[in-house]
Amino acid sequence: MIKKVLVANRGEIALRVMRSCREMGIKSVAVFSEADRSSMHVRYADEAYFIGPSPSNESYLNIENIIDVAKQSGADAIHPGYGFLSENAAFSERCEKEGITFIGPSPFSISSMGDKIKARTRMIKANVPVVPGTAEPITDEKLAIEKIEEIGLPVMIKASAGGGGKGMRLVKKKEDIVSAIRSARSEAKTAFGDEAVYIEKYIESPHHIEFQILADKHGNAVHLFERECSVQRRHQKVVEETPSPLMNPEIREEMGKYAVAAAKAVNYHGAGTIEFIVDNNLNYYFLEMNTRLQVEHPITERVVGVDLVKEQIKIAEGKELTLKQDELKQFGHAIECRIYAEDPENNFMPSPGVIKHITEPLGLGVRHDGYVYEGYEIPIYYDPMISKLIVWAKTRREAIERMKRALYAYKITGIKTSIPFLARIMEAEDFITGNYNTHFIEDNRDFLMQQEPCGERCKDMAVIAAFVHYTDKVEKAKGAQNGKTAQANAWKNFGRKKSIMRW
Amino acid sequence: MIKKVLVANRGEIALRVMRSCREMGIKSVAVFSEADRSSMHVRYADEAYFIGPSPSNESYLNIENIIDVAKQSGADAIHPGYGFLSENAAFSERCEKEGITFIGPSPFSISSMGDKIKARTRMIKANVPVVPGTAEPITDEKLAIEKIEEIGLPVMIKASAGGGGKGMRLVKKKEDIVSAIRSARSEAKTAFGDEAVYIEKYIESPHHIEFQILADKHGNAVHLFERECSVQRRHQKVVEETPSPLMNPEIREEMGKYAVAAAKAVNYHGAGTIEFIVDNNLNYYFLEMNTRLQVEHPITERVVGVDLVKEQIKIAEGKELTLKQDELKQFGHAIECRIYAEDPENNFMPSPGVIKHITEPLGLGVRHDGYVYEGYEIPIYYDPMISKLIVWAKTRREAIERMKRALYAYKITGIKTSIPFLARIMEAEDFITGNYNTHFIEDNRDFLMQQEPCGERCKDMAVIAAFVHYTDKVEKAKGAQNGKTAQANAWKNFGRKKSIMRW
Amino acid sequence: MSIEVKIDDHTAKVELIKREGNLMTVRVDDKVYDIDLMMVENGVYSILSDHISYNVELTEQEDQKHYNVNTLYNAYDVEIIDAETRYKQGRKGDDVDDVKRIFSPMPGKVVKILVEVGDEVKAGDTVIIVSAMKMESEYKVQKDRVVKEILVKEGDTIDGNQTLVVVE
Amino acid sequence: MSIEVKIDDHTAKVELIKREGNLMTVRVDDKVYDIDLMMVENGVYSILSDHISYNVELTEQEDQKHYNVNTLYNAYDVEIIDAETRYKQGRKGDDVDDVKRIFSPMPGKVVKILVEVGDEVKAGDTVIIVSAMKMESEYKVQKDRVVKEILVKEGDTIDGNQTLVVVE
Repeated sequence: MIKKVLVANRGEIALRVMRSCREMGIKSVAVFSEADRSSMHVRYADEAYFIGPSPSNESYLNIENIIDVAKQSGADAIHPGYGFLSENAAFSERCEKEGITFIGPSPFSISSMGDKIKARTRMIKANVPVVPGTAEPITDEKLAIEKIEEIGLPVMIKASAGGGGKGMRLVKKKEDIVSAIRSARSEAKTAFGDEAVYIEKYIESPHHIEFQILADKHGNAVHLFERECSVQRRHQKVVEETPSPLMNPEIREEMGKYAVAAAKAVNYHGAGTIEFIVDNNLNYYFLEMNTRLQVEHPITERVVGVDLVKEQIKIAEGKELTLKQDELKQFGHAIECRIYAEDPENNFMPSPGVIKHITEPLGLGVRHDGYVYEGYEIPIYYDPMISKLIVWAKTRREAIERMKRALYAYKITGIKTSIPFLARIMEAEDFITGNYNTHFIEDNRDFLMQQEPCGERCKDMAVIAAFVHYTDKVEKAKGAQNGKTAQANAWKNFGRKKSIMRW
Repeated sequence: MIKKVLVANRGEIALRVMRSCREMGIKSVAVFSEADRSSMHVRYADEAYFIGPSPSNESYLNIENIIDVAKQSGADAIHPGYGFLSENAAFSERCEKEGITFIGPSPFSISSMGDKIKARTRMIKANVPVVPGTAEPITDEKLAIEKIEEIGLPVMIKASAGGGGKGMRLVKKKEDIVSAIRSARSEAKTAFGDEAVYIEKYIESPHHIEFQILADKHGNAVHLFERECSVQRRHQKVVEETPSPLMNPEIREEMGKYAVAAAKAVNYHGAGTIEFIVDNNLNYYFLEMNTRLQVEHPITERVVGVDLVKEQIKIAEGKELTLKQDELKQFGHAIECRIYAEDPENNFMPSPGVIKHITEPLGLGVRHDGYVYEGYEIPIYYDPMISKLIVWAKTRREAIERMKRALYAYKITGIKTSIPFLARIMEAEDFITGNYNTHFIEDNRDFLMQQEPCGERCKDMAVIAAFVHYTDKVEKAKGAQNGKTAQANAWKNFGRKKSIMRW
Repeated sequence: MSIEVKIDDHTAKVELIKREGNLMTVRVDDKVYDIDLMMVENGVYSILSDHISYNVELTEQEDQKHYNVNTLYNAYDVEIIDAETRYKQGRKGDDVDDVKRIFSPMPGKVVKILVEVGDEVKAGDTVIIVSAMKMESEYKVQKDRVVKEILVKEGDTIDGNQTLVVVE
Repeated sequence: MSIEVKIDDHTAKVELIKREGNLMTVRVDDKVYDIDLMMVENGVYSILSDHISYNVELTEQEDQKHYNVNTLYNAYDVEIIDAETRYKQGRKGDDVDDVKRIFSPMPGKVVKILVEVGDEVKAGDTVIIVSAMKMESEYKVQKDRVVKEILVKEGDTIDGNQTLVVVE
């Protein structure tokens, strides 16, 4: 039994993990960098330890310091959250070596899924459909052309060692094949020192649909259905929902089975996500596996009724899964919006700073996972995500209405946020009809960037508020000089007054 | 179709109703008294109208003013919330007369259920079990004694016109019957000018269990299962949960059927609640019907997955219920705690005042329906309820753990609240085992009033915080005098500092 | 420099031994704590002591020497005893005795005043009735007294701790 | 007394005609509004105009004349034009031109400084790179310039709008 968990993370995910620990009667240990002394995870935890300077490579990525704290505090387990060390096989291995339970998969599972080509090979062996393409890195141009003719155009040429779009070429016409391969190889060589490339069929209207899985250490595994994550900006998910509006029960069952098979192929234990790319005709292909909790895990929790962090902890303790595939059901519809400290009107520039004022959405069907508070300064060193707003309703339509209502009530001043942009997404025709793919934001750019009209009177109210605020201040300053009470004292005094004239 | 709803209420219930209106695309109109200009319902609504001085009989109970606002604003419907005019047959009738849709039952249903003896008679006719006793007021002593011997001791003698415990006598022994009847009658005469009393069997270990029903204007009615409301203090519900730990599927089905029958017996339409008194052997008796939304409605919403306010509005619009009894299921467990501005350590004295600081609980399975904000002054004129905290989990045990976690994170300063008292309830053995009845709070008084030990170090931290706060203030004042910067500037400056020494 | 801090019935001697930003060493009576203390929100302190995380919320009274201090589940009344306070305490005997001053601990509205100036009231007699949030409270005198002054009238809205009636 | 208030590109004449507590009559250009305006939280105003409920949140800039004003989904920059502002505007030609001052609109960290004092830089040349929250931004000069002064060094944490480099 785990008694004390060190949460090797910060922000909303650290709090989310600690909340489940608290419910299980498990003590939580926070670690914090210099920038995070006043962060909520430090305040919420039972214990808190300083682990280094603000840049994450000197603190949240510093394995030595984190292991030190685990020993010093007597933590018997470490939860890595997402990001930072969550998919670091060396960290998982180190925990194992130190006799500390890593709440996540084994080093073998992490590294097997970490290398894209290796993962692909394994999936083919396990009969999980992968995007048609080459399983091995290709160095021979002739072979590459043959392969492409076999797969059929369009194809994507990708660097084996790659990432971040470098060494990537889309080929639509036959005559471009050779030049594309050459330029991809040369770019790959420059960027990664390795000119190996591989070829994949290019999916024209891709949907990003992923399956949540849970697997214990006794060979039991279940999936908890899909999440639709096609609303993306620059490959970053912005809005997620479940069930996917694209899905049907047969395909869901098929994909779920493959997801479980994929996890079993790497002896997986813990919570994980199998990402698929799906085309308009519901052809689906394994894309990659995330060997950790996802940011969007709450929509699954809501629709299936499971606390994924608690399941992770129970699996790490060596317990058998109590969830049975045929007892799991999806009930209703959930949507998550990621709230970022960024300025949608200014090319989504990050907007760190001090939170002056915050009003959180409340009420039926709303879950809010955040970590900021009034007076808190969002540091410049980390991810600008402020919170996750999750709504549930019986139907997709009602869930969209509820998300609009929650975004309406969610107010943060002092910094810019993505809230108005998210509200626009909820009003976009393609989103409302569920007819969207990963090109959604690009295709709807004009609509999404358009401002909600405030109206002339509304704008005048903004002018009047500033006017009154300023003149009250001036009056008050004068009043203080003259020893008179300023008229500005309406603030909070109304309650004491015997009567207020009203029109 | 309803386009604009006047919400004839304030506080958290006004907001809760407006949220559902917003999701349905219905405009909401707030009304406010003098004390409520800065209340959240005024800020949240689309429109807001002043309706009179702070005392509720001059504002929220002023039918004329509310009808005027409905006309002036063009509202086509009025939602009364709970309390105030929600069970006022004259108000329902007035709305009808003015051509404004009253979102609630007909005047006939309200008045039929409003009179306890009339309601009892109707229930007997409809074959709904009632507490054994006399259906008619009794004026004849001899008849009373006969009746009591028929029912069997113990019995309760109650004033027909009664309420508030006046004219009420518990009789346990045969020899006390005559004197009890006489004193009850004389007290009833003094209090209500009517010496009629009736006799009811006294239930020794009573459970208060109620059933939520929904009925449309086309004769369709369903129940949405039970709520256990036995945690009460002075007949005020403190904690509610569903399902009831006492219940079993057979009895649930039986009681549900009777609840629907009770509603049909008064041609009910809208949302309503049938309250039953249940003994330890699961004998159940109709107690009364609340012809309105209940404070505790959210636990039903969560476990059944229905928005009750939306159902109310759709029923008022004349739509047919889409919910089918055999499709309704209870999923998981929900608990509600009522958070009051009161001082549990000081005989639960109301504690109005200004909210200095508030931290709301977040995360998985937590719903929070509140209306206060930092700087808001809770007025002295109305109910001291600040908010409702609702949690859901798959099991009752997990729901209790989650409620403890949520109460732990819920912080309000400036006023006293019932939060520590509620946290104690979640730790009481009788509550945890589900083995409780309406005597729970009384029976566990010592345990519930006991303080969580803070510990010596924790107490010293309180001392140190006050010490540092005070000395920093003194230093700062000195610094300001001498033109020096006070050392007190640690506040918010840490982020700017290049390095902070740490032990 | 040490200051006396009263918490509930105990008076502790508190001394700041060392301070560097938010890191400090503080003595409370005979215990010495190395702590990391930071005001994270207005009146809200986060304290780490031996790595244990405490959250302490202060509400300051108007005199800036009395605080309501909330820890996790406990609320304390804390008072700073400085020279001025000690001086006042020394001559407390001369001050108006609390028993001679009728007040409500919470804000509300005056429902009824049952006495007039000059009335002689007996111990246990109700002097004034105040309502707040649907609940009425009666305020009585503890000893036989004479009503000296009535500072409010029926219907008045009153603050917590405001003197309502003075008796002698 | 009327004051000029600039919102986005428009300058409105605003005048308080009547005020009684939170009830007031205000003229904005040629429109007259009867409103019920109340500051309900620090910087948050609730306004009722023809019974329509508006919520307006202000964030004050340091000079107390510039505000960021949020309505439901819109954010405006609002400036109070008083005598002092007008005076400054009148002699704006003499002031340091914005183009001569390189700054980042948001706080962050200086990653790289690509110039030295005295360097001649061409229009479009990057002068400094600032990072904030995993994203790097390059700041360029708009015209050919000479680097006059460098006020920060690599690794420095900077505020939004802080002048980093002065060019001429």
